[in-house]
Amino acid sequence: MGKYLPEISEEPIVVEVPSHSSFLVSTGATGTKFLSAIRDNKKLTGLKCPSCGKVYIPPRTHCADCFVRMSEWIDLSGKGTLTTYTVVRYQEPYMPKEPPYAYGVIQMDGADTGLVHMLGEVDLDKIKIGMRLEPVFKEEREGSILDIDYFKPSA
Amino acid sequence: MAGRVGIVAVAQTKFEEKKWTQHTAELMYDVTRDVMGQTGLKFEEGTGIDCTTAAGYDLFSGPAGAYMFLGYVVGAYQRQDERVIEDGSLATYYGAIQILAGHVDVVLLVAYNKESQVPHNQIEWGGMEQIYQRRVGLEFTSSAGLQAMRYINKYGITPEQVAKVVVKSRKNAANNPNAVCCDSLTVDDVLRSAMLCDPIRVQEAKPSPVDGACAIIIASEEKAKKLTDKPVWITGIGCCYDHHEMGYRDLADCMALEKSAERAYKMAGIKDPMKEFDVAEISEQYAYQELLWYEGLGFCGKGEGGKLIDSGKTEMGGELPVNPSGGMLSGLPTCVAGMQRVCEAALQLRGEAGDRQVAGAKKAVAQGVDGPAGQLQCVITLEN
Amino acid sequence: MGERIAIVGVGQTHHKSKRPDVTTAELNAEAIERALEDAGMTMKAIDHIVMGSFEVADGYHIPDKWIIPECGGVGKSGFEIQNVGTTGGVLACGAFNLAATGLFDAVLAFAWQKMDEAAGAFGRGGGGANEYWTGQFPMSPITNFARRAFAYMDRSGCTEEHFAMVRVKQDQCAMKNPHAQLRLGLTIEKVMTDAMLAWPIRRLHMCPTTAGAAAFIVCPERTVKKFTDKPVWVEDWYTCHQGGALTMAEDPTSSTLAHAANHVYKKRGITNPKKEIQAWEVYEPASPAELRWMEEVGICEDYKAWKLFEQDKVGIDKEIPFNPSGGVTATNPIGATPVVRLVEAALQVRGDAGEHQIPGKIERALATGYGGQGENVIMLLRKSL
Amino acid sequence: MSAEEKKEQESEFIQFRYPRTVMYQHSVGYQSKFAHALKQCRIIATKCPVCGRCTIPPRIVCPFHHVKQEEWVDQGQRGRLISAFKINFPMFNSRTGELTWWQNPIVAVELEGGARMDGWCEETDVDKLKTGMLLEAVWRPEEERQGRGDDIQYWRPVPE
Repeated sequence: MGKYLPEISEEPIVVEVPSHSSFLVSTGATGTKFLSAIRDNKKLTGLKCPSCGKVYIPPRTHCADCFVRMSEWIDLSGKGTLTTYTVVRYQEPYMPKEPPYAYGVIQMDGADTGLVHMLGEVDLDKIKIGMRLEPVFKEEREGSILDIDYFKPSA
Repeated sequence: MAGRVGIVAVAQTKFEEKKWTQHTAELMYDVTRDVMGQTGLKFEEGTGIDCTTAAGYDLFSGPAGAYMFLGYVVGAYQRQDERVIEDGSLATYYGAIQILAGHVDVVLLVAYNKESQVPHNQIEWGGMEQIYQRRVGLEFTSSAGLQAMRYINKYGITPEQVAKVVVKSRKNAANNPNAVCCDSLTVDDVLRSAMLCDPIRVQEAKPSPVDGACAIIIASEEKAKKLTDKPVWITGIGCCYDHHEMGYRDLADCMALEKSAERAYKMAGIKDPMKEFDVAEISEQYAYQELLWYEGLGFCGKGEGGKLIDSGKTEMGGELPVNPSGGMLSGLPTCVAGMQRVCEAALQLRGEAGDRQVAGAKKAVAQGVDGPAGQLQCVITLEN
Repeated sequence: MGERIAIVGVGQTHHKSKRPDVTTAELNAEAIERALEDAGMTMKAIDHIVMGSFEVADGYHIPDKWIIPECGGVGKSGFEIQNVGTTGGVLACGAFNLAATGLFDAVLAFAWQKMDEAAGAFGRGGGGANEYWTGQFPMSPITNFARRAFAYMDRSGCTEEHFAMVRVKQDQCAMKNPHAQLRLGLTIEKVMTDAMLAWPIRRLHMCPTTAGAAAFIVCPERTVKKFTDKPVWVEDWYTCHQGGALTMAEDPTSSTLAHAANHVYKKRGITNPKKEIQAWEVYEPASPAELRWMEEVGICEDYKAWKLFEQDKVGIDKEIPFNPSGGVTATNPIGATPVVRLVEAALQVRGDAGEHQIPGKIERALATGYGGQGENVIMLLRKSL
Repeated sequence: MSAEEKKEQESEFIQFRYPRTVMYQHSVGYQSKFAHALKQCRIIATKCPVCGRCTIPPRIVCPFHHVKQEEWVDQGQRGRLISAFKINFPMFNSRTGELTWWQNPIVAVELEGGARMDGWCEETDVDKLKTGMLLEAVWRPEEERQGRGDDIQYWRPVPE
């Protein structure tokens, strides 16, 4: 015992180890209500803070400024104005569309916040901040934010 | 502030694209040994290092509870040990808090990351809000794209101004032996590089992957004076969260950084950051962020970041050199970056920054960032 | 030392195995709402936040980022602390440190785990440093405690029945705690015939998977009076980690708990913990662990704790009030569990624990956090300073 | 569709899953020598120059003394059983993404060289395993050995 072993290689190696996981996400009562309205009625809704009056989309249970529970649902038209965008030109396995495609933050009419989504039916070079947008819904909807296929320029 | 907290030793590895011959533990060991050697401290409560505070992302390191299997390398064996799962600047922040609380006197801070071990975009995608943002495929890079577009459009920042940041960074990095990218570039070179995520070009993003680690030993005022002739004092600390959802905030403003800076400056008694600081080390993962962070740190007014880089005041030899080390654009791993900023600032104040030294630097500011589009900010002010 | 600090408000969710009605962020908001209400303050009074969960079990990378807006943290200082199962304990120490600096008026700490979303997280096995080595073995808390229990039986001479006694005592306590997840009305027979996971650990011996969150608010002395007339003073805190070195330990049943407890006792001049501490909330992930932990915190000699159960000395209104809330085998939202311990200990000190209140005056209470293969956190609370 | 997934879909609240496979590329670094040794059917461990403890998997420093461990020591092929347990339930295997049943008990073995390690045991009846019993390493055939922990197929109880 205690023998020194010079003959074993010390060449550094790199090992590949896959890690599989499958995590569940609960959308909760608030998320479910919002997503069901999209799925069932193609309707976008927001939540209004009883204290400061701010309307949130996507909705959340507590106002981020006042930390009070919100319960007043506001129907939104779904139309909005583009406040910023980006064009994704690299590819990753989790992307919902084939790049290049565009993300935009859409300031929703009747709400105080914007919604992040993809842009479609528009030339990637012709996207302009300030342009008016409206949602295009998928035919088959399952209760997900991806039930909105993308936002397109509205007439 | 109850007493002062002093930095008594700093160490960093050379930052490289892929340190494939070294285990994460080896990186941590190298920097730990280095700072322990500088101070002669051992892991002994009361007389040596009281506590370790690490910054590291478990999902970058591997399976469940990765740090649990790395802690012993930095002496966390049957001893006090804490870990923030944030950028390294927040580990520094928390280390200072522990000393100010009077609970410990000497803290070893370590930040480590081997980005090369995982597809980092995929991990960062898991850091997005789950129902609305992650679902549409948004992650940190595309979030930065949204912020950049909003910022340049709101304030009329030109592509040349953004490109100048990269040119400056690479030029400075040439003086930094630890940097990854130090090739000399022109504004045209940057603007000719491919688009990554409009309006961010490949050259305007932090090189990735990068591997490395850094360590700092901080101590209470009394102990710091005993441990070194050249203590660097932490005079102010501040951090702040912003909204996560891209649509909830005006991306062209950096409220979180403004508030962090306000908190740190108030503690340190800084009134005119541009005049009072001699050097700044900030965390710009993308070139546009350096301009935006100028504004947040109060180096210039809102929307004037572009003008500030044009003025040359933030170049080496200017009024307030920013990132003499080359910053994140010259190649730093996320998570390590914030602590490395503090290391660099401390080296400047000790006059040990070698070729990248800003002559006679007395006051410095370091800034760290974590989360998408600069959501969590941390500012640390230093003085020698 | 820095400023003296006190807990002014505590809150926790009603722990359940599944909470599909809330997102992880909303789950936290529930606990925070309760803590704020308990302290009689609003979110405006909070100026620093510290939070955490065992994120690999959640499957998120840096989840504080998207949880913070729901929890009122926008514009506030804060950061996330994480260290496997001790997360809640380490972040509680973080909150204590923050408050003790005197730089902040009120510090909010919260922790969570939504285990219903993390199916199979623990099969991930292995460790970062040893990825190509232990990854092949299905290591989990269950196997970890099977190993400990195996060695404990070997050394102490206790039998499986004693483990069942511990479990029944925990259940009796949990029955009185409205926040506990498992309230089963167990008998020794029921425990002894339950499914065997890994000898000698039966399913009922192991902590359940829980969706839950817990929060508390801690203030420096100068602001304490503003919020409460029943402060719970934090006497001391200490984290002690050993970095996955269980296989190296001479005694495989031991953890760092004895080391941590002795450190705090020495510092605080506690010579007879059994007498000087009147309430215990100790993180026992499996019922056999409770026996060993009782020895490690100094209630009795090594390998003798099972005799206390034989003599029926452990229980809410008995000689040794150990885990009056029902402990971790009744409720285990991993990252939040040490905070739940702290919350329960604080309620005991205040005398607000309701049905599971320990009779008599509680001057001191001890809460701990446990994680990984022997990481521990000690939190010592007092009624008066 | 598993019963579990069915239940998720029937919930009144919307839930969905993020299946994810991440490929980790771990640099083994200083532990590489240990892996190369396994391929040669040898078990080696790092040894602390201060306390003489041997560690498997190899550690860069001794946790107790925080000194660099540069000496490698052969641990032999036999060891004594410290603890054993059998897992009687399926566990999620992150390497395959599936629930897996393991038939063999896991044993902790103290090797002749002093280091301790985990391994599978050939004997599937846990009642027959006693602390202190002698075990011997049974190796996989050369073509199957990858320099990983399970190159040792299992530990076989051997008579004294």
